Amino acid sequence: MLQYAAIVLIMLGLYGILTKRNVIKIIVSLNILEIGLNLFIVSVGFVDGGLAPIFTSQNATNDLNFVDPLPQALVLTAIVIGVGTTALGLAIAKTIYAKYGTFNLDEMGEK
Amino acid sequence: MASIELLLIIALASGFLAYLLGRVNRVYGAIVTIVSSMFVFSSLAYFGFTDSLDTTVSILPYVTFQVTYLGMFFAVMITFIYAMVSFFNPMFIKDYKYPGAYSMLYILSMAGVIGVFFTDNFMVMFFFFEFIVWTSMFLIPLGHSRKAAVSYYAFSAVGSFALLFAIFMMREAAGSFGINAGLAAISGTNAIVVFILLIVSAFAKLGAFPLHTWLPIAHGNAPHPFSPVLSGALVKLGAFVAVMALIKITPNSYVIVALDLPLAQYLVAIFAGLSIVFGTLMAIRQDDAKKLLAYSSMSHGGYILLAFSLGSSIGLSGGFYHIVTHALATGAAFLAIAAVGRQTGTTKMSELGGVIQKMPVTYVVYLIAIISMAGIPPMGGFISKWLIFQAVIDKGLILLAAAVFFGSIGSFLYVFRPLAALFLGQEKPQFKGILKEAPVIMLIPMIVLSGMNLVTGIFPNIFLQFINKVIVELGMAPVVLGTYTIQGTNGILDPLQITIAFGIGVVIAFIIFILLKKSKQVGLMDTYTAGNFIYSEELMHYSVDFYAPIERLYEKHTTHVQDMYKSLENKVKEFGNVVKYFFFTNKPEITVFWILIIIGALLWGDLL
Amino acid sequence: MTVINIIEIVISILVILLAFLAINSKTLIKSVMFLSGLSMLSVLGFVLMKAPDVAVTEAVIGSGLVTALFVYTLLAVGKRGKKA
Amino acid sequence: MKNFLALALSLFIGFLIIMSLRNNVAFPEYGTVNVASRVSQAYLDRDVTENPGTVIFGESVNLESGPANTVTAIVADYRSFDTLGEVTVLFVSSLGVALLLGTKKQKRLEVDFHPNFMLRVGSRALFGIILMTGIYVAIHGHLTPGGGFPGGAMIASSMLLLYLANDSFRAKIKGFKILESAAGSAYILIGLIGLLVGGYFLQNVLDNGTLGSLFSAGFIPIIYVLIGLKVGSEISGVIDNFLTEEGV
Amino acid sequence: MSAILLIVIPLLAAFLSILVKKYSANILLVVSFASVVLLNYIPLEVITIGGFAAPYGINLILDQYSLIALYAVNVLFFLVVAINCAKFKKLSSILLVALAGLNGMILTGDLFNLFVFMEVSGIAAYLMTTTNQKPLATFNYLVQGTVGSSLYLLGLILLYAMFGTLNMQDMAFQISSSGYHIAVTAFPFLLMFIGFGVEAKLLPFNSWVQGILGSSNRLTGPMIASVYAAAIGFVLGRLLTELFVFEGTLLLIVTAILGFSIVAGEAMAFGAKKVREILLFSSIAQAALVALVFLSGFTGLAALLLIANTAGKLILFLITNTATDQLGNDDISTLQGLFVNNKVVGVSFTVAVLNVLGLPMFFGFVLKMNILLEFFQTDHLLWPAVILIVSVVEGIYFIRLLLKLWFKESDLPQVEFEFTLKYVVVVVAALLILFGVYTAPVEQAADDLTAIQYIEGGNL
Repeated sequence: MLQYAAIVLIMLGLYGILTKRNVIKIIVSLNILEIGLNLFIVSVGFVDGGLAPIFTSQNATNDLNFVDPLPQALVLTAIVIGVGTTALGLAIAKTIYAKYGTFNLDEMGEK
Repeated sequence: MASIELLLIIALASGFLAYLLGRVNRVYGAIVTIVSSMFVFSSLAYFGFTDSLDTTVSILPYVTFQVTYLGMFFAVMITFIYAMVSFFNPMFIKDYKYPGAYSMLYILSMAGVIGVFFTDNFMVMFFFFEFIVWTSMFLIPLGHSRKAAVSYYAFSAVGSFALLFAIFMMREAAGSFGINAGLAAISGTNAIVVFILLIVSAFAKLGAFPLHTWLPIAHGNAPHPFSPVLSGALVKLGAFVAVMALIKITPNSYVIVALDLPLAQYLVAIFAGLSIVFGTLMAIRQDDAKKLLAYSSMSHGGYILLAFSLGSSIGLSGGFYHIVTHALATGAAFLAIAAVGRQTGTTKMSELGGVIQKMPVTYVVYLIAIISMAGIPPMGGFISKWLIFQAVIDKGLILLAAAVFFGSIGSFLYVFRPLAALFLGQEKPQFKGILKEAPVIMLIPMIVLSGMNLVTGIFPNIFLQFINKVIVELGMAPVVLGTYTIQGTNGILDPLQITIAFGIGVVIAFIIFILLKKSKQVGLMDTYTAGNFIYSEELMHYSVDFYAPIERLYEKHTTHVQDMYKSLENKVKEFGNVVKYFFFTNKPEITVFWILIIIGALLWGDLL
Repeated sequence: MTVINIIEIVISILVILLAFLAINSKTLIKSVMFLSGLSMLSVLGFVLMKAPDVAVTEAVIGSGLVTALFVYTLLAVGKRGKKA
Repeated sequence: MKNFLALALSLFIGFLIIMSLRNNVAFPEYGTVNVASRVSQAYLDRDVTENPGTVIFGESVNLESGPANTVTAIVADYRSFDTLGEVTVLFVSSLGVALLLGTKKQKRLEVDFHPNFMLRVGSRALFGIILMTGIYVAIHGHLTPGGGFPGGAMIASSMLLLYLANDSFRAKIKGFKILESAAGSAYILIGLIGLLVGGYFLQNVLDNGTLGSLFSAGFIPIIYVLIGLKVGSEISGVIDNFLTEEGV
Repeated sequence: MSAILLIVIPLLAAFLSILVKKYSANILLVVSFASVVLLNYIPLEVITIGGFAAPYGINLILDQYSLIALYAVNVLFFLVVAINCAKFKKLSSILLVALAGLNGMILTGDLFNLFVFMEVSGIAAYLMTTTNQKPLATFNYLVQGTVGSSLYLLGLILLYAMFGTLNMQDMAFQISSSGYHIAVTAFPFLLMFIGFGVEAKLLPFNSWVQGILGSSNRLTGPMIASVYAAAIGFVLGRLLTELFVFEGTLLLIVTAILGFSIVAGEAMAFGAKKVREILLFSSIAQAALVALVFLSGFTGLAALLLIANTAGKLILFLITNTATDQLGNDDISTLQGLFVNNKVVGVSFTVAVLNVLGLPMFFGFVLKMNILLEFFQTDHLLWPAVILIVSVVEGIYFIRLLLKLWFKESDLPQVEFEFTLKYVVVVVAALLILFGVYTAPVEQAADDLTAIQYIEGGNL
């Protein structure tokens, strides 16, 4: 179920970029897309009844049914990269605002 | 023995030498063009006709050579034109924006000619073919118009790429780029495609209908000394391609029994006929003498194509001979006009008149050239046209014969016009006193070419014997030649007799002219009109709109083909703009939208 | 249908709802708040899918930091907007 | 209307994607993944370069990768190169934010919000706690969930609190820069040590100790602390850039 | 010497350069030159990182193909930097990161690692384009780039879910040995292709190009159109030859996209009135052509074509953007007559154009002929026809442009080209002629590249 929700999130993110004319809204949509993507990636490694992939004193051996750790590692990377792009996007949004006085793409008179 | 490779390398090297010397003094560069082209022409001609051209290759990679009569025919003739025209270069070089580049490109394009005609490899041939295109392309804008170069390139590119496609198809059939192997190997449907492609290429190069629109633009606007090269020499590359297509490839097309002619050839012949008619009609309308000659080139290109398409020995030899005579005639005519253009600064007929007073030699050269072009004895043009008539009538192509006759009469009409408008008539006041005969260096090639025009008309067999070798090489029976006579299909032509008869006629006319001379030379102002004396040198003599009534018949229909290309160009532009509108805005949504659509298309296709 | 499944379904629906609201809300600040909420919910999702590392990271970075950056952008701009 | 059509289109494509994934025989259904068929199993078993037998928490000694947290083992050991790239992304984006927003600014952003007494005192108190938590998370990344990135982000949050607590506070950006540069360089140097000593870039050449103990993963805690410091200083720099503006 | 240094040294230099801002430009210059030098000393090998062999760890693959790619990218990068580093001091660290990212992208044999490096170089590119002073275009680029790389990641994850590996070669092996119908990978492959398509300027996904390149300056124009295009092209080529298997609907869609890109790109360039627009639209068509040649399996030729095109674009964009920076806009009418007083630059520009057109004596001709030959030999008659027809269109607008730039009577634009720039463009142009005349090494290289057995990357 969460997997499907993730795909819907991705599509909603694309829908946001497709329809919104506001710079901030577009960045929000990008974030939604990324969250959806992250959820999807993690969901790809999920095993029913699996354990979090950390050896502890309770879950002490590798014979146990762990979930796939690799997608989680990838998501960690993806999240950080997402933050990088978001921060950059917002910085650009600020310069756009400084130049045009608005966030709305339709109100900017650029050719 | 002379190595072709060595010649090619010398030509290339002298090109760069010309550039360097041209940097020092622009005239030096132009002189290099004379030396180099004369050298190349004379060694080609000398060693070629003594059968001692060496084809070994030791330095150039991939290049291989062979000597064929066909190739030598074209190469010698074209380099001859190059050599003749090069005498004009020193006098014109100072007008060019980039003189060094002019000299270099002039020689390089000639080097390309050697490469095209002496190779046995299609790829090498194409290489030099394109090489000629881009070197000559940069020569044209040194004249009047940049647009001319663009349109020249566009049509040349169509021609080259059609040729290239055909080359690759033949390579697939033969397994190698060998010219003979390729032409022999092609068969079936592929042969039809290759045939069409080669014909398109030939049409584009020759400027035959409907791929002719570049001719007047390019010839009309090229630098004065380069127009004769274009029209007399480079255009003939198309004839070379046409020979390959029409003679060497026999597409399996339906043969029209009544005419004993395959449909493919017949279609080419029809287009050739259209070129003759159209070129003639358009030439009649032109005001610029160079454009006029350009359209006449188109019409003569039609003659050549028509001759080749008939597939008979007489036709072939007529076509080949017409290549020679037309090159000589158009070269001389263009040079004469170039001389006028240099001395007066214009080639527009409406702005000129009475040049004969100051440039009599140029006038005679032009006169001889137009007589040849119009196909009147005793010039070469008469012989070649006679051969072509023979071939056409032999096949019983009535309509085409009509076109040929029309072209012949028409060409008399149009070449007479510049004669009257440029040379005869009233001298224009603005040129009075400053107009002089062209310098000697320019007269030399003009006189040589005129002499050749006469020689081709009087002793055609010198040339036809060589052409017979070419024809035999192409696998046809040679034309029967006497010492001075040519055996046609329904008659024997004796050019010498004709010349003698003609000469006698001229002599008689001259005697009458001298004896019965009643008129005396009067000054321009020494007359009166409507009872008044004339005080100013206004234009009294109008020789511009000769054929206005004829022109009026078709003046609305002269631009259809140009319009077609123009609208094609606009369609491409429109398409580009539509795409731009749909895909390029400064908004990310476009990309996302198309991504969604494409994903949808894939998944939809997979689900169904 | 276990409890986990029901929680999953609820989270899924909520996540989609929040995403829709974040995209379509009238004011930007609301949009950012919905995004933050969406991020928090996704943390829950990560936990359910046994990805504690991701959950921690998303909670701190995705939900906390990104929201802060959005808010500061809007703050800086809102002030200027008043001035103008 | 356009809005609705776009929504319908994207949801429809989403539906298509879901359907095609359901129909896809190769794509495992949610929750039925066979981890053993993937490379991940080797990370869990720690048997990429050697065969340690059964991995047991608190007993296995000197495994090829020491962290008890397998995700950390992947992030900082098996696929440490990715993490280097990830650090670089953050580095370059913080540089970019500084480039875009921090050209010639001197002062804090003026907002209609002033911290009251509670906030001031509370933030200062929390600052220390959060900073400590962040460092703890970073250091224990190989044992517990978390690690360098959330740890660094927590460090940055503690700085953020300072900004909130005092509306004229400016952190020492230059210090951040040095920290950032040093941490990044140190990360690469560790990698190069691996190259020189072990023959592979980023190879873990220290002993790994017992699975589950604090000093058990060779370079990994060090790397995670470095990442924590780097991320912390970078994000603090970004926050500073967002919270300041041109002016005196 | 290990290829890892090509990534690590620029990265280390980037981290250190923020401390010594004063010398950052010099560091950049030295490091980018060092990379070029270093390339001569690294052996061909598969580099395992962290001691974990592929597919478990990340590996870098340095074979003939990536070596050529690295040469192209590093040399082009160095040239661009050498001309610009003094003027764009502020970007030094970012450029260093970009170099590391591009090298990493080319070298890596791991699909996720590729994503990371794609983002590294992508973000560096977004930042570079902020110097165009068109934040909106940069924003557009950023959004599209992010969407593209997200889609790439999604496709990658789908593949991982199916085949359980991230290593490129292992993935290809798993796919071919899995026995599944090829249709299962169609969707992920399409997603990855789209992800790269955004960066590689393939048509429906590239609306950022006009904003970025259409207003580019001397750094960003050559950088994006030449250096980045080369790197992305090479990576896309590797994916197309080594991993992607396009069949059925997917093949149809991809070829339709590429064909449309070629035709529409040339048509748009034909209608364009600004010099940079002509260049950027033609580079769209060229990028698609390169991808098409890769897709058809002529790896070596495609690689060389990519080099020829990007080297040409380097010259074109450098000259155009230098002139535009000084004259204020890039309408053809403004730049008309540019070369009358700048003949050296003009000749180089002309050589680059003729090279792109594939006229004889130039590198492009050899490649074009060989590509057409390959198409004919595999019985694809459609593509040569398309290529030749668009070549006519391409020729017309380029020749028109050239003549405008060469001929003008009076009122000539005054543009100063400094010595470094002249030197660079002349050298590159000379190389284009050299390889057009001396074709033996080119054909040898093409054969080598097509025939190479990729070094065994994994232990599976």
